[in-house]
Amino acid sequence: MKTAILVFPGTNREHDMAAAVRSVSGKDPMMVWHAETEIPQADLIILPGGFSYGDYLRSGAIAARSPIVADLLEKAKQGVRILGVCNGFQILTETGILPGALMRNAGLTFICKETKLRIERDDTIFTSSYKKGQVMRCPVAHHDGNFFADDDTLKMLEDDGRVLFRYCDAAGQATPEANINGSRNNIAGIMNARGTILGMMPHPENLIEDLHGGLDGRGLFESLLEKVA
Amino acid sequence: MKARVTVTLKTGVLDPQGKAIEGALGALGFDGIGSVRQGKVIDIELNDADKTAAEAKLADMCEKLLANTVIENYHIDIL
Amino acid sequence: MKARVTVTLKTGVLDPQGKAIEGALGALGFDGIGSVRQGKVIDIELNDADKTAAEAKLADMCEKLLANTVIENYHIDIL
Amino acid sequence: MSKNEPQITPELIAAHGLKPEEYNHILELIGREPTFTEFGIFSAMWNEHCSYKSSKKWLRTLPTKGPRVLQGPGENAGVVDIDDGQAVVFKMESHNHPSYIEPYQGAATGVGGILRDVFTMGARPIAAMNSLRFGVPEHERTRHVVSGVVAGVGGYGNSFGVPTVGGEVNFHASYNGNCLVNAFAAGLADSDKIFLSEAKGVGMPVVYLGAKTGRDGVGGATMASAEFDDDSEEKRPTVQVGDPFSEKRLMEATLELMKTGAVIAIQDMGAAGLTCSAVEMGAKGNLGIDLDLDKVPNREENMTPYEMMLSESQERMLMVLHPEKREAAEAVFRKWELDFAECGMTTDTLRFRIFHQGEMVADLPIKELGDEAPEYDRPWVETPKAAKLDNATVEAPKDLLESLVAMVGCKNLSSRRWVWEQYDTMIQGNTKQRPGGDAGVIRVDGGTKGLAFTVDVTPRYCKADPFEGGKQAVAEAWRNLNAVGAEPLATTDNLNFGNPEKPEIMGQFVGCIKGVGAACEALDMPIVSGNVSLYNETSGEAILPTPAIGAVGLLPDVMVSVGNGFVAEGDAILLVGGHGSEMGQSSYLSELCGREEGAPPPVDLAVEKKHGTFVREAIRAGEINAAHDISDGGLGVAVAEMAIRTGLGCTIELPSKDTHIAFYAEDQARYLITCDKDGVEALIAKAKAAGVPLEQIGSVAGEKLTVAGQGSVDVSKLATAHESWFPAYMAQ
Ligand SMILES: Nc1ncnc2c1ncn2[C@@H]1O[C@H](COP(=O)(O)OP(=O)(O)O)[C@@H](O)[C@H]1O
Ligand SMILES: [Mg+2]
Repeated sequence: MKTAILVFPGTNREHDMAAAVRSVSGKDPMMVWHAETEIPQADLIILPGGFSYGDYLRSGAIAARSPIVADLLEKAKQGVRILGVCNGFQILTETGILPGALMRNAGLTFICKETKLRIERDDTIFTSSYKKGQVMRCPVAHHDGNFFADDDTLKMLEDDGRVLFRYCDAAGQATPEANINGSRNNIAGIMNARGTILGMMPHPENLIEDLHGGLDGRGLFESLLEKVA
Repeated sequence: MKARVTVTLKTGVLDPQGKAIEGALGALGFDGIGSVRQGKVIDIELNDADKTAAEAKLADMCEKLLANTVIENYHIDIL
Repeated sequence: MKARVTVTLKTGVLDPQGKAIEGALGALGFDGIGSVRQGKVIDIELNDADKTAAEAKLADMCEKLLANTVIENYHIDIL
Repeated sequence: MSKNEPQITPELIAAHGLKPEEYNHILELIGREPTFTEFGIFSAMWNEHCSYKSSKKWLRTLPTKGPRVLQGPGENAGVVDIDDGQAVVFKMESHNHPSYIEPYQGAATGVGGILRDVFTMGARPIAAMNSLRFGVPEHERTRHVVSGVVAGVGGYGNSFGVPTVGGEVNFHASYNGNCLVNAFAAGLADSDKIFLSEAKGVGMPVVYLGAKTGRDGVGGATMASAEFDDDSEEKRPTVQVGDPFSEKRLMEATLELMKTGAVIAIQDMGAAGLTCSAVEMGAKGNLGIDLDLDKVPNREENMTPYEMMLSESQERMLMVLHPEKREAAEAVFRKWELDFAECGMTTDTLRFRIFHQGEMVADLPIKELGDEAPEYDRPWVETPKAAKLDNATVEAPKDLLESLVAMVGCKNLSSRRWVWEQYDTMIQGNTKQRPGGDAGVIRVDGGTKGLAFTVDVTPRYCKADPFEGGKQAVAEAWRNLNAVGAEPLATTDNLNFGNPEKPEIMGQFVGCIKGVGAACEALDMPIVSGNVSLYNETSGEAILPTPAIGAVGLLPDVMVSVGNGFVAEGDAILLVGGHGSEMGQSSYLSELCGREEGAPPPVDLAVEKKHGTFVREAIRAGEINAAHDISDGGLGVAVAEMAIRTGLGCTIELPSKDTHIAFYAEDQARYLITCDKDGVEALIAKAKAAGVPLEQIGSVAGEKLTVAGQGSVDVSKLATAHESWFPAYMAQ
């Protein structure tokens, strides 16, 4: 099982992500610099969080035009598993690999706190360690996490069961109060039609050991690393 | 040559910043304000001489980078 | 009445966003690009009828909220 | 010399913050009239900020040495040994004035500056804190300043990628026209790979790295001189804009470069950027420096030598490099898309010489620029001692529990969640205790050790009694570290005061320093770095004396620590240090009675040490489940906070006479701790043996906070009051 983590100038959660991969799989991921033109052969490609290019212009916009992205698009087409977290999700939408856009949080401020997510499906390579309907704890840390898609796209995402995570309250209700950033339909994470690519705003990699006060994030890595192994 | 690219949100796309400004203006006592929408301007200096060529180039820049056409429109002015 | 407020950085104020865009355009192969500066536009609907009054009101809004006059200039257009 | 340079007039001298006698000293030193560039260089080197001319004499009295101190004050940051060949590198710095003018950028660049100080030493930043003081909520500018400063601190730190693990926020009328923004950063380094600013070797290249130079910050000193520049004011922005993206790359490039062995000396460009950094590197190494300004990467056109030497553009570094590694060094910087320009050389002349367009525009003795800077023994008067408050004048509240709701929901004691949720508190994946605890705790990456961080000061106390207040700031930091099980190691200070030319203000400064020094000495927490910010006044009104103390502690095992919330039903609640009676300058008095009166609680450092050590050892022995120091708001607020943290209630018993005094007194050296009810006896016996007063005052139970004989209140009601103030205020 090989994992590649893409690093752009301004990426800053690559170490958190590498630690999560290492902790769950026991193997070190490869770190791939954005200026490379090819991603080494990997079973899983991760786009970690951060502020690539300062998030200037739009979050993820400039990174999405990096040299490495041509190969990312190719690998996506081939069906290589891809996980984009936070800035990684923003980059995936900016490249068009995933639909929609991540806009400024409705409250306008950066938000770093623990949230609750409802697992919408447990039959995907990303969520098989969880149970459908389960409420997981998961931290967020972002300024632009307000998921937007037009009505048609939104309907398509919902109809096709491509929403995997939704912000919810302790009882699992996707209420407006639980919707920390104003995302449409409380969406926190979506996948592509083939079910090989996931983009999500929250940071499961920051809740994977006792030090963090919980292990809820591990399930995502366990699902993935087991499925792609 | 100087150009100004104006990028605005498409109708129907929610605009948290515009909404916040709207609210803040109201709180400051400004009344009679309808909707507020926020966009970007990007001022670019080009050393092209030909206006049409420059416009084409700018449109290309917008499509490739400056605007996210999923949510934004753009408009080009050569100044 | 519709108005557009354009807010730009004063000359000499560092514009990291503009610089990053400049770099990205270069990396995308666009050449002949001088400086790039980024600003904001704020589109406001007003139900004033009088243009002069509206302009004064908008200037007041800029001073109080829309522009950070320590580092930004603003410009008002009634559309 | 250039003809269109302005005449150095008395007005220009004053506008540059120099006194006529200081200017005369310059004339004597160089034996001629300085060029305008030279004049600018002197003004930068000799201003209060760079020269510490009012404070130096007193700073020397602080204890700065200890077995763990690898580097004390004098470098970009202090360095403290944390065993296993590792060191923690930290410092605190103010950005008060810029943050009042332009809150977002002022605060952002303040954070940028302190992060740069840390990685300049070769350390990767691992934690940040911020100590903020604002005017009263009712003041027209306060909300704007709060929102801008908090967004700016977050905007920079979040993007850079360092977790913010603690801080403080206070409101007081004395900060109405003068907010305080003190930023702390700590980094991790190998203790044998610390980089310093002392240049070595003649003929070594001096290299400029990072972002380009603009006119940022140049206008400040010279705005008053109209003849200086006939362009519009717009050309001279005095506000620096931060670029965390550049800084992040600058850090990665700098740390990468250090690994190549190319770096002989390094100095970041902070205030008076190129001037201070070059002079410092040369003077420390007993070397001269030649700079060729034509090589300096400029962002703007037609910059004058004066402007380049005084620019405060951010995200820049100056280094002296090994010539044979120059190319490797350049490659690193190019990779990170940063400027790299060889712009000078070390010499054996001991002169600081600046060249511009073929002309020598400055030629100054480099040592004297620093060494001959004025140093003042400013007159000071001791602050008259406030009389001890007569507790008979402190009325009991109508309902003790209702008053507690008001206390935990007031501007200065309410939750700061609105603030710290805008900061990334968990990036790097090592955060054990986020803000909200007594101290922030992080794991030292890759191991089991932990580091704890806190920043504290109670300015009201300092005003009433600078000496006791200074001691108390250190004592509170000490308590916060012990309360999470950390052994306090060392401190950094940020001394914020008014105009030192006023003997009363200077008296506050001297008193606080003496207090801080005494406490650091007694508690073995040497000061390894710091910053002084004077002239914090508006229209003659000074801020409260505010010597903020940042402190760092060590945990051998990061998992052997406790939080400050109740853990389990039935746990016993014990009071360390006995019941109190000190109401002078207390929060109860100021927040609920509107009185800032009396003497502050005295600090007995020996007792402080004994109690803190007891709590720390009990945590390490696994004997207690939670700990919280008693500070602002006394026992009452401390117990409420412990309940609010986890939603568990409690019943406590207090002395029946003057219950409100026992509830709100702010006597020092006290903690609340909880333990299994079976553990009480052993713990009390142990405390007795150690000479530490320890008594059980209640138990964790239910969902209400009950004070026997006084009634009870729902913890949820306390929590709502506690969490509501800030968001409600900011939403207005
Ligand atoms: N500006 C801030 N940034 C981050 N954390 C903060 C800030 N202000 C307060 N906090 C956190 O809120 C909690 C309460 O603050 P405070 O009452 O000052 O703590 P203490 O009394 O223990 O020193 C602490 O955990 C502190 O670190
Ligand atoms: Mg505390």
